[in-house]
Amino acid sequence: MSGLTKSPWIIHYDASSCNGCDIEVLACLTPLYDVERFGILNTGNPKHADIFVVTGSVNEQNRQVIKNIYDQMPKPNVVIGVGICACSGGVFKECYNVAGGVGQVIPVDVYVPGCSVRPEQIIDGVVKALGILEEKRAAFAAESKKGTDTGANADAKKDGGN
Amino acid sequence: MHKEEQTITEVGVDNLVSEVSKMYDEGYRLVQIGCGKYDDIFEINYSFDKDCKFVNLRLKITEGVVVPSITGVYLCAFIYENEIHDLFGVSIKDIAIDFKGNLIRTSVKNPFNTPTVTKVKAAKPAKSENAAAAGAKPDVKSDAKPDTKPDAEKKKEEA
Amino acid sequence: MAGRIVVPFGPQHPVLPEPIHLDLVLEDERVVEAIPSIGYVHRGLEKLVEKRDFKDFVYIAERICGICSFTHSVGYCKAIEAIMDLQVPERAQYLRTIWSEYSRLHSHLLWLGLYADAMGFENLFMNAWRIRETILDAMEETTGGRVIQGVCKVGGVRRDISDAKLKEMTAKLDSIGGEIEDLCHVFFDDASVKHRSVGVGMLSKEDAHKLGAVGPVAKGSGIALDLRQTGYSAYGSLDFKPIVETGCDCYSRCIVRAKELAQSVDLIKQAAANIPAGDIEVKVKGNPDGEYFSRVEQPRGECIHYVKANGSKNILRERVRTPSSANIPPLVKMLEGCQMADVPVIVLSIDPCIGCAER
Amino acid sequence: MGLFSMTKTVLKSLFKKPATIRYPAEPAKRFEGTRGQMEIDIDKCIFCGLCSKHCPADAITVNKNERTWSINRLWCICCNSCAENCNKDAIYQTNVYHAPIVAGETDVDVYQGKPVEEKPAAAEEKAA
Repeated sequence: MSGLTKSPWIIHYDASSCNGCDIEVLACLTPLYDVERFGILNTGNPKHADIFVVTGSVNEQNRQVIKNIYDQMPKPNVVIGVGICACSGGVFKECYNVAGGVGQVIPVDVYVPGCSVRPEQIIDGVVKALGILEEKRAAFAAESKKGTDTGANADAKKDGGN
Repeated sequence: MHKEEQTITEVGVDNLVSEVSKMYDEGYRLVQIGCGKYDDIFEINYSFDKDCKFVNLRLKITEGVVVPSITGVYLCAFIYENEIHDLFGVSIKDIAIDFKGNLIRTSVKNPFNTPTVTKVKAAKPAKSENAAAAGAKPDVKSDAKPDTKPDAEKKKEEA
Repeated sequence: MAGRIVVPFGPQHPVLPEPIHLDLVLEDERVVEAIPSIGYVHRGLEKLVEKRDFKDFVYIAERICGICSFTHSVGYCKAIEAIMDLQVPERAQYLRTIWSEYSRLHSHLLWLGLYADAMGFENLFMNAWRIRETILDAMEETTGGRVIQGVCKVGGVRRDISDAKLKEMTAKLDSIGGEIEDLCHVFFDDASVKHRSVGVGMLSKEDAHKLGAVGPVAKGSGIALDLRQTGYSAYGSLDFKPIVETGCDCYSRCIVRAKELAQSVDLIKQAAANIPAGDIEVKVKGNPDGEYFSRVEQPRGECIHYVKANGSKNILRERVRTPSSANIPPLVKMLEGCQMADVPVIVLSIDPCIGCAER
Repeated sequence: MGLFSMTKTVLKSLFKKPATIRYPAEPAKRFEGTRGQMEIDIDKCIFCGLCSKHCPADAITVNKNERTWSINRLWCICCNSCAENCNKDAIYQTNVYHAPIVAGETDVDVYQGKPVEEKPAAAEEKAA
C-alpha cells in the first residue's frame, strides 16, 4: 500500500448476490477493517468512482444497470468481481435467470473468490486492483500525451456526456 | 420433534373468494400463496394463520383456467399473485395492483411451467459479446470440462 | 403547483445496499403513491431442487440470503425432518437455537447500523458494526463461516460447541451486553433518532394485519406475532415473550429490534445453561415423501419453507416465502403520504432483504 | 448526554485499544475452524467421483482415466461437502482463503495422481 499516491473511491453494486458478500463489502468500511485508512471511500455516484465492486451474478434485469454504471465511470477504472457469484455464477449458475459472472457484461480485472468472501480477501483484491489501476493510468496518460485526436479523448468526452 | 398440525382444505375456483372471505372474517392473516406444478395440475396453496394456528386452502386447476384474485379481500395477495402469474403463467384476473407480468422479469418466460429448465452451460448466450475485450475470462473457461474447448483458448493465450 | 412528478428511486442508490426500484409519484415533496418493482435479484433457485438431491440443497437454501442464512437452513431442514419424521437430537436443537439467536443479533446490529446510516448518523453506524464483529467472531469460531455458516444439515448439525467454549461465549456476551445497552440507549433516547423516526411511516394495527406484515414490522404495530412461540428447535423449553410496541411508526420498529437484542442475549444464555449432552445428528435413511410447511422466525419475521416430495431423492417443489416479500405490501402503504426525504428511512425500517424477497 | 457520562466515554475511548486490525500490515484474524479453501491429498484419492457428484457448485472434475482431480477456484464455494462425502478422507479444508485472481490467471487447480501401480504388482504376483 505504500506506493499508493491517490485515494481510490469505490462504487458497489449488488447484482444478484445473496447479501453475504454485500455486507462483507460494507464490513470492510467499518471499524474492524476500516479501508478508509487507505483513503478508500464508498461512493454512491459512479462518476466519482475509480473502482467498481460488483457482487452477485448477472441476470436479465440488472444487465443493463451494470452496463450503465460502468459506462458512467471515468475511464481508467478497474472492476472487481467479489464473491463466487460475481466470478462465475456460483451455486446459482444453473438457475434459469442467472446468466453467469459479471464478466458476461463488462470486462473484469480482478476476481475475488470465496463464498462468502472475507473482508481480508476484499482488501487483498482492492490492493491488486490498485496495481492494475496504476498501470492503466500510466498507459492512459502516455496515450493522451502522444495522441492528438486519439480515441482516449473521444472516450473522455463520451464519459462527460453521460 | 416439533411438528405443527397443518390442515389442508380443497376449494374450487367458484368458491375460492367466498372461502377466503370467511377466513378473513374469522380474523385469519394471509401468510402466503404458493403454487406448484405437478404433472399437468397447478396446485395453489393459500395459507392462513391465526394465533399460530396454520390453515391451508388448496386450489387445483389445470392449464388455462382463470383464477379469481383475492386482492379484494387481502390486498397483500397482489405480490404473490403477480409472482404466480410471472413464474407459472397462471392467469389471475382482477388483481388490485397488476404488474401484467413485469414483477419478476425472467429470461425464460414462465420458468416453472416448463419441464426442467436446462441452462446449457457450454453455450452461454452473452459469452461472445465482449470476449475479446476481457481477454481470457476465467468464468468462461470451460477447463472444468476438459472435452469442450480449452485447447482453442490455450492457443489463443499463447498467441 | 401540485403537479405530479414521478421520481425513480433505485435500483442503485447510495442508501440502498441492495437493488429495489420504486417509482415515487410526488406531489410537491409528498409521496402520493409508490410502485415497487423488483426482480433485480431474482435467481430462481427454487428450481434447483430438480438438480440437487435433498441433502445437498441445504447449501443452496442457506445461500438464499447471506444475512438470515442460518435460519433459512433451519427452515429447510425442519421441513425435511418433519416429512421424514426424523428425531433430531436435543443437543442439535439447542445448538440450532443458539446459532439462530446469534444470527438474529448479527442481523439486528447490522440493521441498526444501516438505519443509523440512512438517518445520517455515521458514528452510530460504526458503533453498531463494531459490536457486530464480535458476534461474527463467535459465529466464525464455532461454525466456520462469518455470514454463511453451513453447519445445519438434514438430521442435525455439523459441528458441536464444547461446554468450555459455551461458557466462554456466554462470558463474552456478558461483556458486550453493556456495549449493546449503550447502543440501544442511543436509539431509545437520542433526540435526532426520535426526530427522524417518530411518527414517520405509520402502519396501523389493522393495516398491518390486513397487509400481512410479519416480524418487527408487525410487532412494531402492536401484533404479537412471533413464531418462536410455536416452540420449534429448543424455543419450547426456553422462557421468553414476544416484544411488542404500539407506536406503529419507524421508531417502534427500531425499538422492537433494539429490545430483541437483549432478548436474544438472554435466550442464548438460557440455551447455553440448559443444553443437554448427546449426539448432534441422526442418520438420514431413505428419501422424503410428503409435504410440509415449515415456519421459522427469522430476524425479519416469519419465513415459510414449503417442501413437497414424492419419495425420490430430488424433492418436487420447494417454495420459500421470505419475510421481506411479505413486508413489501406494508411498505407500499407506509410510503403513501410521507415526505420524499423520509423515503430512505421508511424503506429501511422494514429491513428489506431483497436477496431473500426475490430468491 | 450528561457531562459526566460523556467524560466517561471520552476516557474509555482514550485508553481503549483501537478496534481496527491493520490488515495487511498486521496478519488477519484466523480461527482454527474457519472454512477456507479445499485441498486434496492426491495420493489417497481413488478417483471415485463422489466429491464431484455432491458438489453444489460443480467445481470439481474427476477424471478417472487420466487420474486427475481438478477444482475450479472461481466456482468452489468452500462448503466442505466434498470432504464430507469423501470415503478416503483425501479432501480436507484449510482455514486459508484463496488469493484474488487477476483476470487471465489460471483459476483451475489440477492435481495429478500417481500412475496406477496395481497392474504391475498384480502381474508380478502372477509371475511369482
